[in-house]
Amino acid sequence: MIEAKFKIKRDDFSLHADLCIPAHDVTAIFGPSGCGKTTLLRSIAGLDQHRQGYLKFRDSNWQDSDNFVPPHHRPLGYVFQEASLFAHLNVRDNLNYGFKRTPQSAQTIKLEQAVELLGLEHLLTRKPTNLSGGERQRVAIARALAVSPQLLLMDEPLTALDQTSKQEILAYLESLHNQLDIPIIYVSHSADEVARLADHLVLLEEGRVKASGSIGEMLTRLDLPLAQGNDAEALIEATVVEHDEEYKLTYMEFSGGRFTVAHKNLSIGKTARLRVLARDVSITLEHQNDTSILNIFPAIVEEINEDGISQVTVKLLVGGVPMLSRVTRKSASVLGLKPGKQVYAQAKSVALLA
Amino acid sequence: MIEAKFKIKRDDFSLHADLCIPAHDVTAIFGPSGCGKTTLLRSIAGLDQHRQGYLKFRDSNWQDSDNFVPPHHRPLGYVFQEASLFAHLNVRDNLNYGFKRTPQSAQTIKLEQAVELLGLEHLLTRKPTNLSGGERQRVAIARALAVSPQLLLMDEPLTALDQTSKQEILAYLESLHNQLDIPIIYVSHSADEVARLADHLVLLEEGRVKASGSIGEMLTRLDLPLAQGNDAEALIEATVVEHDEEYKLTYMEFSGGRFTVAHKNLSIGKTARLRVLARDVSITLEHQNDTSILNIFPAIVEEINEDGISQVTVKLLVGGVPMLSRVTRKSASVLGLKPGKQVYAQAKSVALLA
Amino acid sequence: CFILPANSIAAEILVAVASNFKTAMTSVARRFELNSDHKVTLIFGSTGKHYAQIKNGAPYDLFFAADVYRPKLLEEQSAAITDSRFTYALGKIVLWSPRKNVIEQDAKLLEREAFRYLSIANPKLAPYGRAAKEVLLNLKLWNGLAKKIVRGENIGQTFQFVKSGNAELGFVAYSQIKNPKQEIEGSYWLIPESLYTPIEQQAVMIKDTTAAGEFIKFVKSKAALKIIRDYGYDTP
Amino acid sequence: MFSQPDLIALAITLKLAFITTVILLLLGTPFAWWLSRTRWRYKFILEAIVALPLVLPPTVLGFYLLIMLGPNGPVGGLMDAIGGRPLAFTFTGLVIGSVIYSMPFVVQPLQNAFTSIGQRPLEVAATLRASPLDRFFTVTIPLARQGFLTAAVLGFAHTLGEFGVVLMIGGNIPGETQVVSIAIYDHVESLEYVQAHWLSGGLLLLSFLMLIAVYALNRRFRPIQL
Amino acid sequence: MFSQPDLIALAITLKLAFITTVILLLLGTPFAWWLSRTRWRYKFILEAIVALPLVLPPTVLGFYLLIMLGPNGPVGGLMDAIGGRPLAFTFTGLVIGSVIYSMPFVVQPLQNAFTSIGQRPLEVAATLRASPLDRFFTVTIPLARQGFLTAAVLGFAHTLGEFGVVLMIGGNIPGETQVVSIAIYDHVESLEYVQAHWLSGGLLLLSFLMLIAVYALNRRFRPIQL
Ligand SMILES: Nc1ncnc2c1ncn2[C@@H]1O[C@H](COP(=O)(O)OP(=O)(O)OP(=O)(O)O)[C@@H](O)[C@H]1O
Ligand SMILES: Nc1ncnc2c1ncn2[C@@H]1O[C@H](COP(=O)(O)OP(=O)(O)OP(=O)(O)O)[C@@H](O)[C@H]1O
Ligand SMILES: [Mg+2]
Ligand SMILES: [Mg+2]
Repeated sequence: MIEAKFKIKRDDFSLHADLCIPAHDVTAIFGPSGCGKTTLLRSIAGLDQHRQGYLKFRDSNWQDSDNFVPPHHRPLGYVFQEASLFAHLNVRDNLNYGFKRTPQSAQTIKLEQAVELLGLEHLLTRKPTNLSGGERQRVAIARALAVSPQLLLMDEPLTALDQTSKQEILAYLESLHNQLDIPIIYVSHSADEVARLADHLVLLEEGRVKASGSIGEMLTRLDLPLAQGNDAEALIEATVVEHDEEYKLTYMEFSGGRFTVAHKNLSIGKTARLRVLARDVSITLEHQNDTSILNIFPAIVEEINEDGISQVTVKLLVGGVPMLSRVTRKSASVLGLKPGKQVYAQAKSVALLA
Repeated sequence: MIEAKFKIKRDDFSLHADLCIPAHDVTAIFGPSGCGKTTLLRSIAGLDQHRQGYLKFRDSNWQDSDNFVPPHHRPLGYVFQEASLFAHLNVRDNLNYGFKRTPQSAQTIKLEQAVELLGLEHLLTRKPTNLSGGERQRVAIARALAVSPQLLLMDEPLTALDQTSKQEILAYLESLHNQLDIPIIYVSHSADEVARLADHLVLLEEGRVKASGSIGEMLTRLDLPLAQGNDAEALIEATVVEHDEEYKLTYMEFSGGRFTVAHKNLSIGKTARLRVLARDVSITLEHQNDTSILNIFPAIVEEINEDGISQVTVKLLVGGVPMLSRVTRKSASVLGLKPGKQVYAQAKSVALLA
Repeated sequence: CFILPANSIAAEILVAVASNFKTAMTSVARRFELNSDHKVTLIFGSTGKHYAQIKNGAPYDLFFAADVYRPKLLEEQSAAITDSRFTYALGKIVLWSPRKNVIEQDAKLLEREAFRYLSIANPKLAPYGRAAKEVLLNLKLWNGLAKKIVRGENIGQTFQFVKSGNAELGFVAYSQIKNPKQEIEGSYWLIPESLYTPIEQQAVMIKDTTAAGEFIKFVKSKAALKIIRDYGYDTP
Repeated sequence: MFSQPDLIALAITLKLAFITTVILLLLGTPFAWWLSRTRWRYKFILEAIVALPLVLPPTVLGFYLLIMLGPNGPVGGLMDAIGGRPLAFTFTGLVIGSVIYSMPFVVQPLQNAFTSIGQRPLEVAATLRASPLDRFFTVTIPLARQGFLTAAVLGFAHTLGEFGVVLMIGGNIPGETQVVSIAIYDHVESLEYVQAHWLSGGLLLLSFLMLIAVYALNRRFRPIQL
Repeated sequence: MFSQPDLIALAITLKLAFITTVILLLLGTPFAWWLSRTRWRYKFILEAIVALPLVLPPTVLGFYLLIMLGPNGPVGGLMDAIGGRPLAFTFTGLVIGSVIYSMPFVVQPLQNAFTSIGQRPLEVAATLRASPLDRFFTVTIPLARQGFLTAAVLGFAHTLGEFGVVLMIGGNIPGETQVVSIAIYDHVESLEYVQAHWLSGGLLLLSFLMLIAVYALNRRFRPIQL
């Protein structure tokens, strides 16, 4: 567990964070601009010292009323919101700065691998001023990884990157997280990134924790802003049961049925996370054929949230697992949707997050 | 027209830009990290002076072999990739810096309005160091707008902002663009933002213009990376024909049929842009009923691009208008899709961009 | 001013004076001004500096040097009025310590070398230094004491070395310890004139003005000579 | 306590230090700016030359200035030719000497301050319609405030205490070129220790109060953090 | 051309300037660092005090140092009490005097350089496992390079030309405390202008070459742009 309690007062802002997050998960911090995400990360890193706080990482007390572990003794890696590279060092020396200071026995992350995966090989001798925005950001990520942290704090680390790089880096981070059991606290405004990476989600609002919980639960809670609007989504854990080598598909089962998704090289029996966007889920009364949609499940309407003027979010239970669907109010009315009604959920596209 | 020709050589990078973009449009510059987007914007602003170049903005020559209009005489606004606020001035004075230097007769943008729409009222007396990342970015946008530019250059201006703010700011920019006829050159990695805002798209790759054209055309060209991958989409111009006040819906017609979209307050007869994501479009052989999907159109398969291992992108013509659909290879095969085949396109969700 | 002497209008003269002669000259000038309508402005400094300045156009009317050499040089170079040179004072040196009962009336103390530092003025620059060196040479102590000698750039600094206690004793100008209004501090040995050639301080006229001439006349007067002697100098 | 000439010397000194500082800032600012921006290969030669006046003992520097400014020197000759008054032994001469001698204390801190601002704020200002001069006054100068403060303080204080150069080319003429440093020196030389202490103490106190005022004022504007 | 004593004086001068600069940097760096980071309300008082030695004419400052170092002064008394050798007229004494006199030229540029670095690079370094001392050496010092250069150049050059203080507390002992500035001064005073010219010229040339070397070397590391 990572337990954090901070009270920070500024002129017109105060942070009252009281958090308890799993020590082996990726935790996403989500919230509007200026809600205190950076402030929270800084406090966890120990950069804002003279503040009332309590912080425990796994078994170690990092901060309480009479104890303060200074930042350089906390085994963490921090990717700042701005790249903040050392202006006097070239890229290689920036990367080596922390690497050299990490005892060999503690080196779990291979610097060369990070450099390769972040596409930095050809930049190693450049000075930071001669890099593009995205290049700087990638160097900053590699630099934080080079200390082989036991906790990774990332403040909007991928904002300046294109989709392809983003996906690659996310995959790399995920593999690091899985292989090395490094918890990550990840600030992001991108629902994509959060869904992809996070197990746990903390919702901040004006310096207070509005909600905190596992990602699956948080995403489908109709009372939270996440389940409202166009980016609402559900995450469903499912087990790999079969691969279709011809069409390059993978079949995955969960309590509500069987998903067909794009092929991923996962061994049979493994569980992985599927992302189903609410706006990708349509509702029919009958099971339909001759459609390109492959993922069709019988479902029960659990709750309907009239959060938009023309659209509603429908929470469905598919074999007991929550799934969201966003349809027009007209459709909801035409189809006569109401809690308890039996329908079919058609998921147009499903992303396998692994 | 904005005509730009630049030749810039650096140690391991060279920009050979030869561009001609409409002077009344929003042009998006798209391309991977390090491809030269910022360099291009800087050259247009005249910040990198001693370079071989030619630049014409509407009727004025900004740069040629024997003429160089210095940046401060170019009527443009520039939002830098990093906020770059003046550290010695508070927010208000940052905003006023350019405002004061704009003759009253040239002031077309209301500073108070910008401040309000960007949510900066409560920050006016703060120093930039006491702002959060997103707050800084918003100030930078307002500051660039405060000079009432005739050309707006924006280098990834919304990266540090949450979805809600992003949408609001995009709407504001759009209204400025429409009302004041300010062309915008907009660098972004976000397909969302580009689709929302851009009329014209320039694709950069390693310092060269790979393609340039109207957004509708560019998005559905299967030979470009945009139509590949999960974010492929089509933009369709349609005309408002009716509003449904009860269900808060708007009906819009185009040559291929009638779209039902969430209600927007647009007058009948007005045209607007609809965004249809490829992954939201499913294909059926028969017209289906009892579905929550409202937008169903007869279509002809034009081309199939096998760009993924398990998925394919299908280019459909709906009344002659291109629309993309992304389906599994299995579905394509089961449904027997091939060029020329008559099918039905079901668009699960359609966004009205206005 | 009520009545002006027929032959002179009130004028101001600039007089460059060697620093060591400051107190005496101030007194002399003040007395002169009492009896005259002229105003005397005194400019103190090292003789070497004054020489360089005069050579480069300094607006001084009179130059009271600390030695004979520089006035003579100016005269030879026609930078001063020919034949205006005269000796206005003869300096005397003393071996001095600010503490009582330290200095004896002979050279025994110097011979015993029972001190860490002996302060003298730089023999190369200051006539008092030259005199001190002569004394030590005559006493055959110069070489033996070489390591113990600290040198002030001028006689004022030499005095400060001793006065501040950093050097226990030193050869200073008699005029520095003798003041008509005060008793002499500490103990001293007035060096016999047989041990050094007298320190002749000469003055020269740079600009031949009436006022300057009147001032020179006054300096040579009995009243002025008395003042000069009161401050520890001999007069010619 | 303070004699009339001492007070006059103090007034002259303050006037000299003030004028010198103003001139130093006026000359040093564009020069330091140029040094901080130029890509000229050989600018390091100029940087070295700026520091050179420091290397000579002030009196010796003063001696050479005296020769230059004197009627037989190049500058003096020039002044003569154009019918001007020679500069040695005048207040103007003092100002010239002090300016030359204190130049490095002004140029170097300013150059550092300008360099550390970087290009970006000026680029931003350019896109906000500010002309180069406008940028310089509204961006460069405020951002280099700390450097200006250091330059002004070092320049002013150094001129207050300046002595050798002034003694040489000023000629120590009361009411015209006798500054307080020389007055103190004279007191010390002529063993008027009490006056020397008073004058030194007064000068120190006055300077201390001025410096305190300057730094306290500076503190009110919070330092710019990066 | 150069007499034996002149050459010895030159050697002593270089030694003095070198040692003084090193000591100034060693003392000035932590002090300037502290000044740049502390939030102490009254630090402006200290900032003012640092600049004060400049205000007094060097000879007068030397005069007070002489009194302080003398057996009746506080420092001299202390030295006496602990059985040490008095410091006046020794090389050590010269070093002390020069250090005090040149302190502002070192502290101020360093303080400015440290201030303009800001907190961020140090915070980053902390998250990369660097201890405070480590950070100071590997981040602060390299980023403040320009400030160190200025501090060292001003400190060194000023000590070379320093004269008044050294004259006062040095006692002009050949081979021990006679530095080249005094030697030149002596030549000028005793009208040995030719030797004065040679020695001044030599000192200037030597300093010029050293400064050129320093600045050229500095140029090789490109200035850090922000
Ligand atoms: N000052 C510089 N000196 C040398 N090379 C530079 C400099 N600035 C940028 N580059 C290089 O030029 C190329 C283009 O840089 P530019 O900043 O235009 O990229 P970009 O398209 O804006 O990338 P990003 O999306 O990461 O911001 C990159 O390869 C970069 O490394
Ligand atoms: N140094 C500071 N002094 C005073 N207030 C500050 C300071 N830094 C940030 N703030 C304020 O504290 C609040 C929280 O800032 P923080 O940087 O933690 O926000 P954030 O959630 O990271 O926002 P963003 O997504 O925009 O980066 C904001 O209202 C901000 O204006
Ligand atoms: Mg933040
Ligand atoms: Mg860029």
